[in-house]
Amino acid sequence: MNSLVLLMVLPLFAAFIIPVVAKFSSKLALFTGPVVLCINLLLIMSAWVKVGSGAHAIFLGGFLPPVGIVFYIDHFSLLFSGLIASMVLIVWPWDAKESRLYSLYMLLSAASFGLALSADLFNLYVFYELLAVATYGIIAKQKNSSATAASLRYLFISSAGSVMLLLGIAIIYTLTGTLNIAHLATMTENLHGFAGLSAFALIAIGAGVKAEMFPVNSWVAEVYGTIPRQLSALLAGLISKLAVVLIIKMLLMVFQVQAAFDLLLVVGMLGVISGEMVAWRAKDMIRMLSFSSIAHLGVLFIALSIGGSKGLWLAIAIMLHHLLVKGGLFLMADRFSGHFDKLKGLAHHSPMSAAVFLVFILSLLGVPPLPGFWIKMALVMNLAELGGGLYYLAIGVILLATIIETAYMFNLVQTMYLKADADSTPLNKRYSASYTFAKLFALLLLVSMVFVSPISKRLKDIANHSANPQIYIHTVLPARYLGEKS
Amino acid sequence: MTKYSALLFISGLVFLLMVITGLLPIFSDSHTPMLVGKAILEGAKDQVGAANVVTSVVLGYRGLDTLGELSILFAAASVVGLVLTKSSFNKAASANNDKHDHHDSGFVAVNAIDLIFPLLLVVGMYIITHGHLTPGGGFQGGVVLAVAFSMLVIVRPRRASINHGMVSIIESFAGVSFILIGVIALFKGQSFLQPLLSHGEFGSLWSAGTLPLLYLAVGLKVGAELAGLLLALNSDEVVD
Amino acid sequence: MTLLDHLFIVVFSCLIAISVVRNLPIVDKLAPVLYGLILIMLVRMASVAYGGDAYLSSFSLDLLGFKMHWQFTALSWYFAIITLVAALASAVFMSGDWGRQYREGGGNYGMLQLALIVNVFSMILLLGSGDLLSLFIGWEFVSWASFLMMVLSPSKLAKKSAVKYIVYAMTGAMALMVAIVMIYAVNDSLEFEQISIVFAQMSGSSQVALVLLLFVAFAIKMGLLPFHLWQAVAYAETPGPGAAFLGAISSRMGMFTIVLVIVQFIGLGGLKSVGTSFANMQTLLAWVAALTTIIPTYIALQQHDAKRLLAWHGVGQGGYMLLGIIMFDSIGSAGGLMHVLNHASYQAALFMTVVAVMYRTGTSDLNKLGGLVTQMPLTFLVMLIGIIGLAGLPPMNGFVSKWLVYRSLLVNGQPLLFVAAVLGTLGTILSVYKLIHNTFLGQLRLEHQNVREVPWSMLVPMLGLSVIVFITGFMPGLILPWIASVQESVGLPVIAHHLGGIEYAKGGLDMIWVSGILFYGFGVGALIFYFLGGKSKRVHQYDNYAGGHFLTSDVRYHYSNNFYPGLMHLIGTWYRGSFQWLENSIVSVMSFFSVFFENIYRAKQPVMLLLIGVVLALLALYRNLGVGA
Amino acid sequence: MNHFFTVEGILYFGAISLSIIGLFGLLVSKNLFRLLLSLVLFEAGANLVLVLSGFIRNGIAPIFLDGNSGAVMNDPVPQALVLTAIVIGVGVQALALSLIFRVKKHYGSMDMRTIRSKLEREIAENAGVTPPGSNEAPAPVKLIEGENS
Repeated sequence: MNSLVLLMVLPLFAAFIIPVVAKFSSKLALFTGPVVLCINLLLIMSAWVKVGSGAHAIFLGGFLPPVGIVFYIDHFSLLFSGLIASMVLIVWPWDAKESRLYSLYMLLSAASFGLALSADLFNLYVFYELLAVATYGIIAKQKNSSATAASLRYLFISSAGSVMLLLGIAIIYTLTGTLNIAHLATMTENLHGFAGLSAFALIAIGAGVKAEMFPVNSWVAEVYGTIPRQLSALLAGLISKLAVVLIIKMLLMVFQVQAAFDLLLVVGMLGVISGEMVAWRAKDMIRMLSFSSIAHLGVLFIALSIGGSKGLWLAIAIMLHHLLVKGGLFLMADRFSGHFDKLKGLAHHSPMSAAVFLVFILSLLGVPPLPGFWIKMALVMNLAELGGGLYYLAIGVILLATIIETAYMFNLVQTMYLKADADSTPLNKRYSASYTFAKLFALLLLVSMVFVSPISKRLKDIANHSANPQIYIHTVLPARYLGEKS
Repeated sequence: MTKYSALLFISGLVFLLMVITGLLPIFSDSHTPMLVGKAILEGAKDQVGAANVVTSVVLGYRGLDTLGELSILFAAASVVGLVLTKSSFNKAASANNDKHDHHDSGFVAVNAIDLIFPLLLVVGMYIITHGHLTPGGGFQGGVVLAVAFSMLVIVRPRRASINHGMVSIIESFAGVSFILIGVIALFKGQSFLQPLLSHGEFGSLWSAGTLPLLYLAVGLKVGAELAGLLLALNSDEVVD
Repeated sequence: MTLLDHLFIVVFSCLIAISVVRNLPIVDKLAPVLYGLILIMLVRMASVAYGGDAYLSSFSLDLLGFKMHWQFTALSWYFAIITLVAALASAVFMSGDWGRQYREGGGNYGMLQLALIVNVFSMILLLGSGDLLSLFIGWEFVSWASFLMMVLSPSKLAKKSAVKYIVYAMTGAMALMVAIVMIYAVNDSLEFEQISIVFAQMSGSSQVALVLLLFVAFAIKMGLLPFHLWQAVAYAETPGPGAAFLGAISSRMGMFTIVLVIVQFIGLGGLKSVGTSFANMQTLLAWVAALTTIIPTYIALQQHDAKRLLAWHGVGQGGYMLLGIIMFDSIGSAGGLMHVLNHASYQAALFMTVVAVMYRTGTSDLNKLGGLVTQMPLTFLVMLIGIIGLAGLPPMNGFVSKWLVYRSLLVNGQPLLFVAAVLGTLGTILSVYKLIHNTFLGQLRLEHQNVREVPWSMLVPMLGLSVIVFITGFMPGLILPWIASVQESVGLPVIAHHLGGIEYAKGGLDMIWVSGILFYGFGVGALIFYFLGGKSKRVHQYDNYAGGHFLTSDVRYHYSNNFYPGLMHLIGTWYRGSFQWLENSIVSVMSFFSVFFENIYRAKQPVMLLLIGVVLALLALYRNLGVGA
Repeated sequence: MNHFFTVEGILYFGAISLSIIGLFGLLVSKNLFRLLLSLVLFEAGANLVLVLSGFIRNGIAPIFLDGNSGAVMNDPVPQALVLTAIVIGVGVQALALSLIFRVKKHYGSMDMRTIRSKLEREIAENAGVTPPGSNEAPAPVKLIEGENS
């Protein structure tokens, strides 16, 4: 099991050697990354079987917690690792020339794996920063200079967020003297005061920059508007979720308190409303998708605010669904984008793209029997069971958002089905792998529609297991520290 | 307007941070709980064997963080290299701009640097190799190394004598060796980045197992990255 | 495997079959056969409409801990049989010549067939729902199925109105979802019975909220005031037989759910307990219904497009249905329920006549038609029967249901509502006269000289429907047993009926007598006319004069433009798009907030947002937790 | 509140002040380079707060030397963390600097506001829509243009 650390180490290794390899053969450098990711996928699969319903901790450097850094491996982290590997493979820059870009992608995946696996607060921060730097780089490397400017503006807000995150970590360390999340989980009473929760708020909002959390998400439209669509798919589909994973780890293990839930609930609701409202006024595809992405991340925060395993399974379901749908939509946008008026006649031009597009947005809207419906249903029902004014308000917000979303999404759809006129240039004719992947995503969505029940059961199992601090503590901490608690 | 609202919210933040600080145990007890710190101070001698406990933490207990930060440096250097390569600018414009003749600095500077350069190298290497014994280590030493090389470039901008290829090979090599040292433990059935080799005599240069080797890798890597960074930023000045 | 399972399997197989062959010529023959097959399946289940037990499906689903099952009660059966007859008629109508013309005009005929079967499938699914979740799913299916049918028309207006419809429909669906959530949150159960159990436990304000949410959801589908704006345009723009089908039955799914949920499980007592004694929920709903009969009817009067005129009437007639059912007595509810069938039959027939006219002349603009009676006599006959039904005059079926509703209103001591209902009928009579006059009567246009009667594939369903309109008007006892079973199954007082009509202590109705006397009167009149020296002379339509001048064929003498100018002038001030204004103002408010958020996202210095976010979050925590904690 | 006038209090006050100065700079500066410097200050302050968590009055550096076996040592962990954080900060700053170079080259300006509006315009052009402008009135948007009824 210790070899699972290779998930993170192999891409890092590849990132370091790619510049050297490229000096000899650029082809080899190009293929190093995908090969590593495929190996990782194999590793993840074998680990998935081996972990079974249990959990496993890797003590890096052989130091027992809480002094050393720990990787915590269970189905939740493995699920995310699998998503990372596949998603990076999908958006791998096959047509890029610079080998350093491959390195950046490898660093990005290494950081992502680290974020998924690590169980140490500061280590998470390091990986978060690595992820951030790699992201800035990949964004800035695009051909147009506006991407650089967008990247710079993103960098400022994101770095300021990271500083907040660091402040939060500092407060937590000062309060408890430890950074191991499992160890923190045994000392929750220290952290549930104002100081501890402030630390959580700082962490949540700091990491929220990447997670497209309201109000620190003004970068979204700028960045997604300037970078290639595949990259948007990666950022919106995956990177935002990884920042959420960081928040989830803190929330589930340490901050299971109403104040933390309320915080997430409020930012979630504001995100949903603001995102949908702005998307409603958008006139072009990318802007619309960007803000709709913000809104759906908002839904994710609302789900998290349910707390416990229920909140987690809903959150995982929403993340997977959003990854497929928003990732798919951004990949689709590679094929057609621009002002809505230019999309006239698209459906006649390419009925298949219109159909795929429809599948995505119908699921996004939560139309039965697509998976989106079940997720929305389960979310709303769970919110209702909790009761309380804010939760009812959240239900209203989610459902209102659905209506707004219907309005703007179907305004676009009806444009697509109109007759083409002179200035409509709907389709980007060149072959693109993105479209193939988008179709694949749509297919996955449809397949998962059939298996809603088993999938949700599986996710519930994963969540039950991962959201249980006792399992986490007992897997990670040596018995000595457990004794302290009782 | 921005200024006033900024002032308003910042004063709010100051107040809140003050309140939070007041709640920290450092003001109620004598100091922080220091749970991990104590455990490390007690165990570092036997587990890692470096006299400098901070080094034990940096390379031993939290070696992965160090690997991560090296990667960040690497990433930053890569990005700077990517963004500031000459290909990303209009070559014609840069050719026109080249008339600002960046000539060498004066006699004093040039000769002083020539004199100091070997010294800086030695100091840098010393700091790196004694990182596990005294304050200092790979980062600090690496910075000194980088400074040494970049000073050469600064005083003689036209004869930028640092080879890009060399820098990238060094940084790759250093990074790879850091990882390899970690992975060897993995192959021996232990955990990634587990300290290997015997601890040696406590307090001597040859102690603390693989830590000095790791620090050497770190130092080379930091030196190469920083030098590369400065070089790239500097070369842009030339292009501009 | 129960009969209901068989029904579902058959409907689903039909869906698959049509979706496979939809672009082949065979679909023309196959589709009517398949609808006939489904109809036979329904007839096999007819025992439920004569007091038999409800059919339960042996299928059930347990997804995410929510259990779903399906059942078929007398109510479901009643609506299903209407649906299938309408679908069968539309399918026959669109197969053959109409379909050929549609295809040649660039329409996607295969999609239209598919849309029809999808609609039927989703309606059967909704009608068969056995709990709140399956109800919701069926509900969404129906909404999206109608959307599918509406967007098929290539016109831009059709697409826009379809989007408008789907926004309204989603609003309704979300209101329904909130209502379901409110019910679920109490006992963690989604069974229908929970509605009444939970309703009884709720506080007053929650009761108001629940009833309003349910009502909003259903009212949007049904096009009741103030949610009526979407319907007429959307239906009118739907391609031909699709409009007939949707106009006939689609929005009646709202009626079905009102009966199923509000009438059956909340009931009169529930509605009356909400609100004050002065104005309870029943009063509110009754007045919504009354206004719905009036306002859309007078909007219909203003239309100069035949399809739109009919579609607006479709909105208005929904008011009668609700008005009847909301009285909760035997005759009122019977009238309301019966009006569903009656309305479906004549509305489908009327839409088909208009489509037939369009098929021959290419327009449904009432200002561009006229005098077609000589060219299309059978179509004229169908429209005549249809408008008599729509206006609620004997001997057609519309009279029966409206009579029941009027009688119920009077018996229940609601003179104001009665006046409102009569006012609605008045508007209906005026506007259907406009319809038939401008289409068939008066002067034939030059360009329509060569128009012929439509082919039989279109005439047969039209004539079939008009036969239904007449027969069920002449002998309402044919369907009154169904109504009685429905009343029994939803817990309403049961109507006493016989073949000719109803027996009622305060005055029954026997349509056989009424019609008999009517025909007798006609007969006597004809006898007097023909035998006592009545002479008629056939003249050409253009053999005419006005103001002492003979007219040539290119001079229009019959009023089609600006029909009823005085009346229009009178009512114009009363209704000037105030609901449109309401809708627009909602959009404006949304725009306001949208621009507000847009400006937040355009922040010059995003770090400011970070700071504000952090400070507000910490402040909230500080206020919540305090320093002592 | 008198514990603020201890060594720890003064140190914390200094660290927080440093961050606040940086943050204020981030908010009000227009020049990109000043923004970057403000970020550096902000980070420095946060790093100080972090390293202060290991502060023990009269504690010594956590290095085992001959003769200091009895003394209380400071917590080594925050020091290691801060080392990492500083290096991370350096990386990010270098990266930002290179981006600033390129942005300056492209837009010919170091003013954040100018760059923002130019960026906005470019994005709008790329997407083929009219750029959002703060001085233009919000255009009346109709949900769906319905007919007048």
